[in-house]
Amino acid sequence: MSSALPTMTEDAKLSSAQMAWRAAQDIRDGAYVNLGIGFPEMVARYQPPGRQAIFHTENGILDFGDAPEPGKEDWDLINAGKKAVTLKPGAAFFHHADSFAMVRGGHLDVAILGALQVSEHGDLANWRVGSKGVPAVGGAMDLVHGAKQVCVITEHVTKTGEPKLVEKCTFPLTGVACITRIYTSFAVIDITAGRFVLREKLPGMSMEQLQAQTGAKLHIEEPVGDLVTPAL
Amino acid sequence: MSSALPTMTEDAKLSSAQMAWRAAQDIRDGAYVNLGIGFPEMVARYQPPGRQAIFHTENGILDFGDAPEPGKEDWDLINAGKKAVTLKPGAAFFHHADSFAMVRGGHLDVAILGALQVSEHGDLANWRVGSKGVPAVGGAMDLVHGAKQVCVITEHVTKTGEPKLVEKCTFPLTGVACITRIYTSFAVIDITAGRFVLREKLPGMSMEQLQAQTGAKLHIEEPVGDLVTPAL
Amino acid sequence: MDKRSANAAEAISAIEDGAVVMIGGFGGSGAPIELIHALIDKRPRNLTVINNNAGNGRIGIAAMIDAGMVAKMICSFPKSSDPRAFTEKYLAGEIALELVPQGTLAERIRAGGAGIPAFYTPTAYGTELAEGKPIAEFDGRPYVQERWLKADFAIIKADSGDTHGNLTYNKAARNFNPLMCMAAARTIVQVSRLVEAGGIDPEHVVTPGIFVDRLVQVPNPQQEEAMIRAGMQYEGGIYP
Amino acid sequence: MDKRSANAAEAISAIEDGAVVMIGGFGGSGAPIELIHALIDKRPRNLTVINNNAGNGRIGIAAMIDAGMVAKMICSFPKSSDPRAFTEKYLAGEIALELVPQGTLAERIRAGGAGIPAFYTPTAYGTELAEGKPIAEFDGRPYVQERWLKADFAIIKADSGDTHGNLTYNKAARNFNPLMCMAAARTIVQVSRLVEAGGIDPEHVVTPGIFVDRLVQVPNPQQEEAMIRAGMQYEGGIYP
Repeated sequence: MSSALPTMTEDAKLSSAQMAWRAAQDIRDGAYVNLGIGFPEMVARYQPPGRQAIFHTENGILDFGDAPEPGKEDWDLINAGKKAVTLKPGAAFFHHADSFAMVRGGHLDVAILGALQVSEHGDLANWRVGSKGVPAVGGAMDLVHGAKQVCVITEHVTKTGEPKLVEKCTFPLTGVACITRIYTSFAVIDITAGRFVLREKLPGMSMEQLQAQTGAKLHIEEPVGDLVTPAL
Repeated sequence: MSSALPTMTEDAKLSSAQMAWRAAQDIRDGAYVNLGIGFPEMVARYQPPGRQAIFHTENGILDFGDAPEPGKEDWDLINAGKKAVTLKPGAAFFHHADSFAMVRGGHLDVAILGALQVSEHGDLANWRVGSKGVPAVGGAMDLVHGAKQVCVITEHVTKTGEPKLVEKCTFPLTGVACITRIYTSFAVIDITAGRFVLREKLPGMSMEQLQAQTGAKLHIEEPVGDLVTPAL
Repeated sequence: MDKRSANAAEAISAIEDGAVVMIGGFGGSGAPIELIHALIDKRPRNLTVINNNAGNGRIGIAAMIDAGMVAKMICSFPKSSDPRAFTEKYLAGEIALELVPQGTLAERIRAGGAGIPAFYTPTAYGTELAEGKPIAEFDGRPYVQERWLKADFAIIKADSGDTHGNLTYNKAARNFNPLMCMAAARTIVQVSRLVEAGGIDPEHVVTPGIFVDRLVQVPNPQQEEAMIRAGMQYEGGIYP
Repeated sequence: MDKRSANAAEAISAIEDGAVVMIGGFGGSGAPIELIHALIDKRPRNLTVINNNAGNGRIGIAAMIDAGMVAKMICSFPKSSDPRAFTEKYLAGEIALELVPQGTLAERIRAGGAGIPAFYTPTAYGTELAEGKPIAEFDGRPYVQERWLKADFAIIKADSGDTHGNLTYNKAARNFNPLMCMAAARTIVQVSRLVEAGGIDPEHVVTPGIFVDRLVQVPNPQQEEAMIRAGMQYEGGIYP
């Protein structure tokens, strides 16, 4: 959209940790949660005091915990990102078919994934930029189906300033009409009836500035909250 | 077929135990075997010395053994016929979906079932006589698919002398083209290419007598053996 | 995270008229007798019950049927040593029956839990139990299309359970219980031993807690087959 | 009943050119390194390999690819910390790839083991990975039809095994191993501890012996991730 508006300064967006913090605030105590490999994994660090989510990993663990101390890794105790983890009391092991039964069968409360693009219809593209190189999909196409809520956590725009929230994804799709909430570096946005509905935005950012960096129309249904996080 | 031939005397057929003995001779050491509820269960008693089959029961046990002493029953340790059993070393428990994965997935070497009728095409009817009363099927329709060999063990004729081996079943079917071998009170018969092929018969019974009590043509491909068993 | 209920009555309190309820057990093993009897005390009606069988004697599912709570049974083998309760109602046309081959029943329940809306099986091809179902050929062999089975509630008997809902079972009492835990919107479990989280080895968990919503400890549970053999009957929570 | 093989070379001896081989493991956990390296020593060619990944570094499946044994990979994630072996051959058009979403891969293997020739899943609907596959609607939602996956052989890593083939696994090294045991015509397993029948509690068996054909004890098995981090490479059975 318009590029004539003033550019945001580097400070005027959430850090990755702040986005993760914001996403973590919506996870209720006792929720079963799958965090996508990489940046979404940070969400686990910011659970509010008194709440304890149970984390699922595709390769067959429920209720794993933090990384062990360096040098204490057990490489048979890893998550889907192949990182060493630890167990919490109440953990369980299971095979891959049971693990994806949990995913596909609607047993997870929340899945939080990274994104290349999200469309206003809730389509997600997050596995491949184009048709070159070696394709690799992992569990992404399964995770977008089944969890009661499938969220995205992402920079609002690409490094070159292109919108990641778009009318229609141009990258290969991961899933159709699967995303219901997006946590970005600028805003919290729900997807309802094929529309981006703005829930929260950075207080220092105007509606015009936000819309200018968004590839599809932002709708407002109720007063937009301030997206405020601790310094992280 | 003809009823003018001399009637067999009561002695001139195998007892249930003798049929079970004959069926047991074909089970190799280490075979995984499911025995249908009721009369086929007797097969387990007559394994030849030195051979040890592993018995599967639909309700989730591999390698169960004989009934416990009266009064020593554990009613959580039962077979599909709801009879109390014991475990052998090397036994395993599993749930019903895994149990029928073993059945349907072709992992059993042999299933031996009872029959109301078997057709020359290998169709089996063994779950219901007509359309009256309460129907109940259990695992019979699953067991006829998947086992590498599905056999029937049955009286050759009904109590009123009607053939149980027929051109076409008149009772409701359990499965189509699923039976490959039949152990009867008179004979051992294979089903090959939609034909009954006689392998063994009681030595005292003529071909004509046997054919007269069989509802479809018996074929002979190679010399017919004598069906001889111990007194049981 | 603590899924404990104070007692069986509280555990089953959300089950209302018209619910579809999976009940664990096979024959006399694995039936959650105390939860079933608590449900009879509450007496919701017009239930659809999914179980391998259709009750035995005058306890458990048979007592539910006698109490007029069951509109439909989905099962593979509605016969038992004393099937009077179901047989009478069925022959009088007062209870509906969906008869399903046992392995197909197990797989349909597992599919419901695993988010698989339909699958193909060789079972029942060419029989009256496949009538009206789509048929397809794969690699030259015909198969029957079967749909998933789900339920509003599952009521389950386990052996040990921890506060997260992780479960183990006792011998062949495992049977349909782990599958039904997966396939119900809400799964209610009675356990003989309720332990803290961490009290079950993660390698030995049979049902992970994600499939369980509520647990109640019933320390010395009744065993259905033993009750039948003792001639017990349900009379409002008391076993004479 | 004794399924023991004397050594890894004997255990894999039946695997010939052109075989379809499932290999257990996910990333660096659960890979049967010793069996894979014994297979490289035998060097059958034109293999189709089914694994979640496509090898890492210069050991295991990556070493099989380097040895020119693999014609096709069926996997969900052919990337790793050092995916050179697969990447080079793939970009040169010397190895075929069937890319399958991870949950669909698991379910297809399970279906192969369970005698389910096809099933429907929501996964991949509307994406390029569903292109050409039958689509059907159930309860108003679209699903993709997927076929079972079977193999001629599975090579598997377990923790304990008894002479009947009953198996347990170590932590997340369980992953695809129990499914692949079910889906192969012949399943060959390396175990850290081989015990007599009865040495594993029947309640704790993860893979019942019916799914296992051969076992070999490898008392202190290599762990793939640890080998990668140590920079090890396969050189004819010797790890420098």
